[in-house]
Amino acid sequence: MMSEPDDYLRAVEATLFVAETPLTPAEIRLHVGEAGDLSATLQALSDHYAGRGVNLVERAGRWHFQTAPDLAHILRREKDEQRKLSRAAMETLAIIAYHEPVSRAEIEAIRGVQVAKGTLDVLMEAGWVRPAGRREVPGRPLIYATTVEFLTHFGLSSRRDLPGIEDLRAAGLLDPVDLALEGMADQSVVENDAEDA
Amino acid sequence: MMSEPDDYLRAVEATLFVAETPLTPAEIRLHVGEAGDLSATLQALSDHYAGRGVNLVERAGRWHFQTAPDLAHILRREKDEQRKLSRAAMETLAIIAYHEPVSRAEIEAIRGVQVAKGTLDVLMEAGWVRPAGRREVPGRPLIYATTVEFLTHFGLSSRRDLPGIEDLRAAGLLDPVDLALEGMADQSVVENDAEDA
Amino acid sequence: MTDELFSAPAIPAPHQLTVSFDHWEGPLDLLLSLARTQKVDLREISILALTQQYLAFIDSARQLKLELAADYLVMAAWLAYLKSALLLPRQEQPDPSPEELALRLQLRLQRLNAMRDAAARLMARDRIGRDVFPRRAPEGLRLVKKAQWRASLYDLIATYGQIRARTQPVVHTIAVRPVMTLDEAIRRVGSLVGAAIDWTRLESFLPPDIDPPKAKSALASSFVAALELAKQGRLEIQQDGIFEPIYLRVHMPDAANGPLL
Repeated sequence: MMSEPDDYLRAVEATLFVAETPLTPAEIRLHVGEAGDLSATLQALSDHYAGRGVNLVERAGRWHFQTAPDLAHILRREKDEQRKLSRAAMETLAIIAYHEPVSRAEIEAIRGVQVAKGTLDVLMEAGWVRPAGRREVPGRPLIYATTVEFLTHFGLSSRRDLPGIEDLRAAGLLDPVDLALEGMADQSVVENDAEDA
Repeated sequence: MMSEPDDYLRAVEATLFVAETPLTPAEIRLHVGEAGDLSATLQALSDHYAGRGVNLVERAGRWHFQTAPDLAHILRREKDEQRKLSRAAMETLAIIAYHEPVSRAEIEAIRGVQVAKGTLDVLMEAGWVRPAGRREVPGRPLIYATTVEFLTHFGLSSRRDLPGIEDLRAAGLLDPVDLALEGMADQSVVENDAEDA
Repeated sequence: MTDELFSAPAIPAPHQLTVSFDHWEGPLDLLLSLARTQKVDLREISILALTQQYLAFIDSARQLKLELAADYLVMAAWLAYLKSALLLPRQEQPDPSPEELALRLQLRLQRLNAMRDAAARLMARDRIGRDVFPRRAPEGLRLVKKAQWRASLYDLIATYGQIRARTQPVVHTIAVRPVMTLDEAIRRVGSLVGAAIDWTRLESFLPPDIDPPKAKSALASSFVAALELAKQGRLEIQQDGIFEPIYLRVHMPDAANGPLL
């Protein structure tokens, strides 16, 4: 398409390459002088770069090089970083999973603690929680629910697979923390048996 | 010279175009993946840009785009003017580059004067010289070597590209005086001056 | 002193020496500059001629009362010695030979000269920011750290359990003690004692398959039931001493004066 680039074209090319901002033809001329046909040269350069990884484009009368739009994804490299959910995020997620759809105020009522703004963001960034509309009560608060990715990540086929309150109780997961910590397992077993009797 | 650039080449081109620093092939691959022949692609790109206003060059194993040297006059700006190196700094830099790694005492032996305190600092601040360990001789003096930035700045692919280094080595001019004298012991070059006298 | 000297217009300075000694970086540098005036390859240079040039130069500087740094004077003294040694007849030459000293000086000058040229060639290369330019405002490659959140199903449900345990109103459930009521014991002992004609131990009146936690309650209730039945005159109780087994039998009025009482 182009044979031997002439010095005028090379100068325009280099000027646009180093420029910090898009340049008007007048600004380009400040560098390359008046010796050539600037508008034909810009067109020739633009043709030359069409279809390459870098394109020469004109926006509102200013020219600049930019990467081809389809390559944007390679210029941003993503690096996975394993991170553990904070306790607050874990609690919030658990409440959403068990009570969905649920508003932030409801989550706070159940947790007994305020939910920081970042906590829900983290869960949404993780792809486990999504806004699920608004509750039709005064203030129309946003309500949250879990996602399909949530089920996939935790190996659940549906929310019904989550162990219920009775299952949790049977597994000792509803025991007050201090009881579990003091290793009073024997006693609780005796009491359970007695109830059954 | 090139027909239709393929997507791999376009990706390499775009990556090098937006990069803030010269990139090693490994760094380029982090963005463009493993799908193509990178070294052939870099060569093809380098050929494509040869003779244009912008060139693709390799310095110390890293690739970057830069403007063609003959266009410097239209691109140079007032504020680009670099602080001129003192003669002492230039000579010290040359000695380090051609002899590296080299101790301060060895630099002084060649220059015949002490290395002023600021001289090495200036070179290190410029990012061209770095301490490169200690020589295992009495006193364990610090030794200095050049950096990747040095090669990049002066447009050298490697130290082998240092101007005239092969000739200097062949002529023994990179050997210390004592070593050179030993080498001459057999030859009776010693006569010259006596005859002049 | 030097300043006064240079500011005094009356004193004519030889054109060579209008340059300050600051111009040279030491005697070796000055020697190299002088050597270059010989306009020959440094390998061909005459050290004797160079020595004479240097000494003459220093001499004229002294006539001008220029303040010379000590190392210039040391070099002058050394060169004066070298010159005289080079001019001595061969057999009287000291060791190391003046030829070797001259050669050393020549080699040093060659090396300094080589590095001076190398520096000049290096500085003349196409340097970034002076001759060639990278983009001034590259967009930059971005590294986006994408968090991979880790959490297990166990964490999820255990956390939920903890929330519930922590925040549910605490309900105190008083465990129902396993007891045998007095009425039940009276019914049981009353019905069983009729079948026992002879003295029978109290424990024998307890249900045979009773749970251990309930056994104590059954024993106590049965004992109280026995007292109640004795009071009603329906059975008799006998014990040989404190903590000895308690025996029961149905009340037999005709055996009231039984051998054991």
